[in-house]
Amino acid sequence: MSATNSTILNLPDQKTATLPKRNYINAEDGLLSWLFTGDHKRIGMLYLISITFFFFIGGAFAGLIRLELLTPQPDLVASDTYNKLFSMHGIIMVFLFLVPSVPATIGNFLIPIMIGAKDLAFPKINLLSWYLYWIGGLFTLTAMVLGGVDTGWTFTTPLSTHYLNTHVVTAGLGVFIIGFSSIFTGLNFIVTIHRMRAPGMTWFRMPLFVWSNYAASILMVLGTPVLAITLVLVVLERTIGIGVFDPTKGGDPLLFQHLFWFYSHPAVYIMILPGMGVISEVISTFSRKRVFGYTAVAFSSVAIALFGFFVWAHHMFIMGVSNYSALVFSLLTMLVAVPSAIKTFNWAFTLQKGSITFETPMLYAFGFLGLFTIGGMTGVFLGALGMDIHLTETYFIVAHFHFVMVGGMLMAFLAGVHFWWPKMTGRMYPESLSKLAAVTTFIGFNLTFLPQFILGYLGMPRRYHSYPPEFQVLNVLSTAGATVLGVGYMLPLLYLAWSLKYGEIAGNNPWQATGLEWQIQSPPLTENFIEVPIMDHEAYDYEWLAHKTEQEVTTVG
Amino acid sequence: MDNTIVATHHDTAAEDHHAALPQHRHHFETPEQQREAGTFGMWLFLLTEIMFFGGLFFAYLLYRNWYHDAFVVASNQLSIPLGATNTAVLIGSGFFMALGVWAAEVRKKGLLVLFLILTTLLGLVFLGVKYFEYKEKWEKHHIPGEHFDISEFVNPPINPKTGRPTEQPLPPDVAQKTQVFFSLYFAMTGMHALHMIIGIGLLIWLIRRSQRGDFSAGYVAPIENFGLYWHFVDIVWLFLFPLLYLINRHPGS
Amino acid sequence: MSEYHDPANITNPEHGEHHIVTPKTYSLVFVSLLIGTAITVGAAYIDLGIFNPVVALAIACTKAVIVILFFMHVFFQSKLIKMTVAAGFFTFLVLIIMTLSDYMSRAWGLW
Amino acid sequence: MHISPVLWQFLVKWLNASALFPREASTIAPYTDALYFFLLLITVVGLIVVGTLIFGFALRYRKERHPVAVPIEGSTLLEATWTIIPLALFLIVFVWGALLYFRIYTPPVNSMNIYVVGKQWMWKAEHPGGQHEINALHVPTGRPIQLTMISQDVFHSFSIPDFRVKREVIPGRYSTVWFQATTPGTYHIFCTQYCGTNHSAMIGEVTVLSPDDYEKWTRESTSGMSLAQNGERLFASMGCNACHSGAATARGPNLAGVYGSRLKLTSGSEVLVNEAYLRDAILNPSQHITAGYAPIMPTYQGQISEDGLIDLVEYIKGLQTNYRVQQTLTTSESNQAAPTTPGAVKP
Repeated sequence: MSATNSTILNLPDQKTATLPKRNYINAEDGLLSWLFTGDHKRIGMLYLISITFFFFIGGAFAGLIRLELLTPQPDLVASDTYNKLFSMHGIIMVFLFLVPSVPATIGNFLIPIMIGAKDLAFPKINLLSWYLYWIGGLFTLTAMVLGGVDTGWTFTTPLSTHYLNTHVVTAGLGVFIIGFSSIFTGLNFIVTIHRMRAPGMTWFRMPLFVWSNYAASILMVLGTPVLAITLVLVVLERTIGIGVFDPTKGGDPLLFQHLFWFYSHPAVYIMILPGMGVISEVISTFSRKRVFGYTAVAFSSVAIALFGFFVWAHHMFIMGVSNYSALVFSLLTMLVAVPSAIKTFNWAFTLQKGSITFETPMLYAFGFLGLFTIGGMTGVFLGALGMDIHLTETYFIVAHFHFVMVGGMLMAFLAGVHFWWPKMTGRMYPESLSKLAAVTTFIGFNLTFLPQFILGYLGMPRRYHSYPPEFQVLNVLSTAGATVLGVGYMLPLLYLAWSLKYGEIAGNNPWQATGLEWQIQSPPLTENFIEVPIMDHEAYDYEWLAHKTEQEVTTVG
Repeated sequence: MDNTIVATHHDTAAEDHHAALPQHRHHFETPEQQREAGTFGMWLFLLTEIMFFGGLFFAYLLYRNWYHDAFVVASNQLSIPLGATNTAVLIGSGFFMALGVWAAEVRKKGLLVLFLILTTLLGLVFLGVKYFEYKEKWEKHHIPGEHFDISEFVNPPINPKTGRPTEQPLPPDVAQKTQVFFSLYFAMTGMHALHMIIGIGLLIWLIRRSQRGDFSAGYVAPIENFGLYWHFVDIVWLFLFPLLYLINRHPGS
Repeated sequence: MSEYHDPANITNPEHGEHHIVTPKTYSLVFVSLLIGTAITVGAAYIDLGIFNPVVALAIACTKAVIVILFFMHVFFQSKLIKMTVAAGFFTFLVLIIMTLSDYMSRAWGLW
Repeated sequence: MHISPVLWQFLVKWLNASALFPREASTIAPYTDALYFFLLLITVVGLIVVGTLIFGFALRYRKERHPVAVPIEGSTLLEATWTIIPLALFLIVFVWGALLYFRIYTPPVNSMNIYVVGKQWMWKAEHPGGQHEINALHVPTGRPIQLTMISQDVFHSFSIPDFRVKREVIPGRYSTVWFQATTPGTYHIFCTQYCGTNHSAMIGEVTVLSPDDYEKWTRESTSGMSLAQNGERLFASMGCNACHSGAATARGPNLAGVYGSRLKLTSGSEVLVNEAYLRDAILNPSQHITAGYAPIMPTYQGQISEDGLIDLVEYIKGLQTNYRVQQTLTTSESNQAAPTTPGAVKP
């Protein structure tokens, strides 16, 4: 594919091009060299494979859920099986896919390169976090194989502590361990970003992807331990019967909700912030422009992280928190929505007077903008106290967080994977097939989740195995959409695997992007840079890039 | 590969006053950078520990206010001499740990090993005392769960000297809430003890490495960072002691 | 635009001088901590009304601050470390205050 | 394309039977819907604005038409615009939502109280007249109905979508919600908080009747004993009347007219006596000692079911004079029907 007018894709001559002889992939051979690697890029790839594995397990559960909901009657699976399906879907997707999705894969791979470092600050801890991820994952899988767990991903007490006979302890310990994996990833990022920046790489020269991961890392480090202690208390309550959350012993079950959501609300920002970083990179690159209002976008990430800690009780408006407290939390929720609105408009205005091309990552980014706008605005519905009463615990909320998490984060993740695929593997994915996948995903997604908003306003409760027949039409639409969505997700898996061997050689900088990662070979060397880079220009400086390319041409030619 | 950006720079690190250490990792430019990164990372880890115990402390704060009477009586079951001794033991352990860091800084191998061993011993003493405290609770059926027994709070034993109950008897509904206190007591001290056990495991590993002389040649980061962890565990206890043992020890109110 | 190379961020406010604390300082801290413990125990036996927990917590906080500043060297550390420590306690306060805002203003309950 | 008539008919019927918007069957529903439409409006407008910007820019500045990008750093004015306008809109939404919240969760004083007990996996409604219903609720139109709800086991959530009301049903604590139905008919009750295996079977139907039909239903379905009457029996059989006899020398405080009053407790605080207080005072008496009385009342935790507690609360609520309390006391003494409750103090 040569550079035509409608693309900025700039690949080397395929006849002569080869992958670099020495790179991080072939630096050492053998499975052990991967399992004991300290290289952030290899760990990123290990994570990528792992989360893909869990994504498809979680996705299979989602498929079964949608299949069951095709008819109003409980006919495909029994009630307890259905409950296990959505619980495992939630636990796997939230803790094993969404939380590590962008930070642990793309972030792991790119943050050191983007700031000009040779590796993360603590390579061994980075590897440890991958192992913790798998230990936690295996606990979760064990719980699944032994018969599943049916608490829902929220582990609500006293249901989870006293009224269920499933493998709550195993799954709880799994999530506990995965939590530490996420803590270590966040910790590593923060130290790296503070301590390992290349000369000249000031805070405001960092790519926005680094900023957003930094904000997410703060949330990981400060929020996750609260989840950990909460799960410890749940496990202790189940096993030896202490009474911290047990109303019959004098405990307050709402305390569990407070502590759980103290983590789990910031967790949604852990999930979405890195995705926002990806979108900033992609939109800038394909409109050949610096992100509109770089500082505002950077600070809005930090603002989201900060405010993210003050709004958790909006998950509990109808649960009997005090009215006054509900007021405060609702107000703060409205405030936290503003930085997201700022980001959206800044991205839109980045396009202004750009020179826009429509490669696959850009299509995903457009999808993200649309879906995230809907997801964000429906969040305002739920943050408004009186509206929340009718909408919460219905399919409206299901649709809302799928718009943000799947429509937002997964779109961003796929945008990022496509965008950096040439950097990670040195090869291009097939362009037309991937565009087809992007469009399929977008259509399938909307078909799946838009009907759920209507269902939610009709009052269909979430986590329902059977439902009144008048809701069937919308559910059928939703299931049909899920089928399309499933195809949309299978396609990248197949063609990306194909491209590993048969994809075109990408060269160093196929997108003509400005980030440091694009100035080195692809796939990169194990040590990333031959010599320590010196950052002597602002982020997203396309004039600098043009100037540099010109110089190269003159020196080489 | 294009090198315009990766312009050459002169590595001044080699001339730094620190000699190159074998423990220096290649991806750090200077040992100083490595050391600061390590300290910073350790502090971030301690932040997670603050929040980890933070959840427990909040639960304690809430229930102490709800069930103050039950908390007072249940707290009086704990032994102040043992608690105070343990506090002193732990402070002593922390003191030797701090001295250990100093010994490593001034590269005195013998002193370092000695101080680390003292730290470990005091840590073990703490756990030993804790064991006897737990054992007493076990015998009195004060461990929350199925076997929890409130009879001692409803009908306190009579003090043979005065002929009066040793403790204000509690109505049964209040006495039941002592279980919340003991739940928190075991959760908090249990988590603390778990941290101590992990710490002692690490200490033994550090002692062996110190004997090899790993930390008496200028590379002290593991000792220093472990010291941070050990002091943090001390700090948790500094709060646990007054909160759990000393709620209301003045008779007559 | 900084042209020179500053590998350890020496000119950076995040950088702190390396400082070796002497055994003398440690001993002072050790003794003051023991004294603090004694005062805590003593104060618990005096009826100060609602000030009992206040005094106990104040002493505990003082002791914790001493440990953090000297045993844990924060006194001699860079601004970054000081900020980090502060951030931890800040988040802890957020947890406490925001959750209490619910419990304290509930019509239900024992408050 | 040919579609078989059978299939066609099925499709038409199926689509006709399906719902797209919930019915507005309570006085609150229009208020909720108004906010909903306002929010929908700003969402759609916001989406159109963002969409127009993206597609407009994408078409106008695509590479074919605009080969060289013009660098723009940003614009404080524009950024301020899209900070302030969303913020203002969100604040309007906040105020509106808060007003609605207080409307939904503040029952009018003259509302009729019905108790609801949730347990895995059924709803039990108890009318003051003693009518009990499982997974069903009959209410009249035109009267505010307050539901006082409690769970026996885990969190449940009582939701009637067509009324736009929902509230968590919490173990160990009363929660309330109210509505005033406007249109006779039957509407869904859902448990919306995941509560275990048969969560989706914890459903029911609320039947709204005209006031006349409701009267008729009340008469026909009464069990003969009102809640208060049940409570009175329980009050006597548990021996409550022994202390709470209302006599000047009684060891327990006088309960007549206590509901709705403000009590001074030994702890010095003053509390409003409502359902929640009464329930709590039965279960945790020592923490609710009325000033001037000794803490001698035993706890009734684990001895009275939630239904029994509701009966007692309802009885104490309606207690205006102690005449009948003393009457039952004499009867129970003469009949030697000693209270069998452990710990209950015999006179």
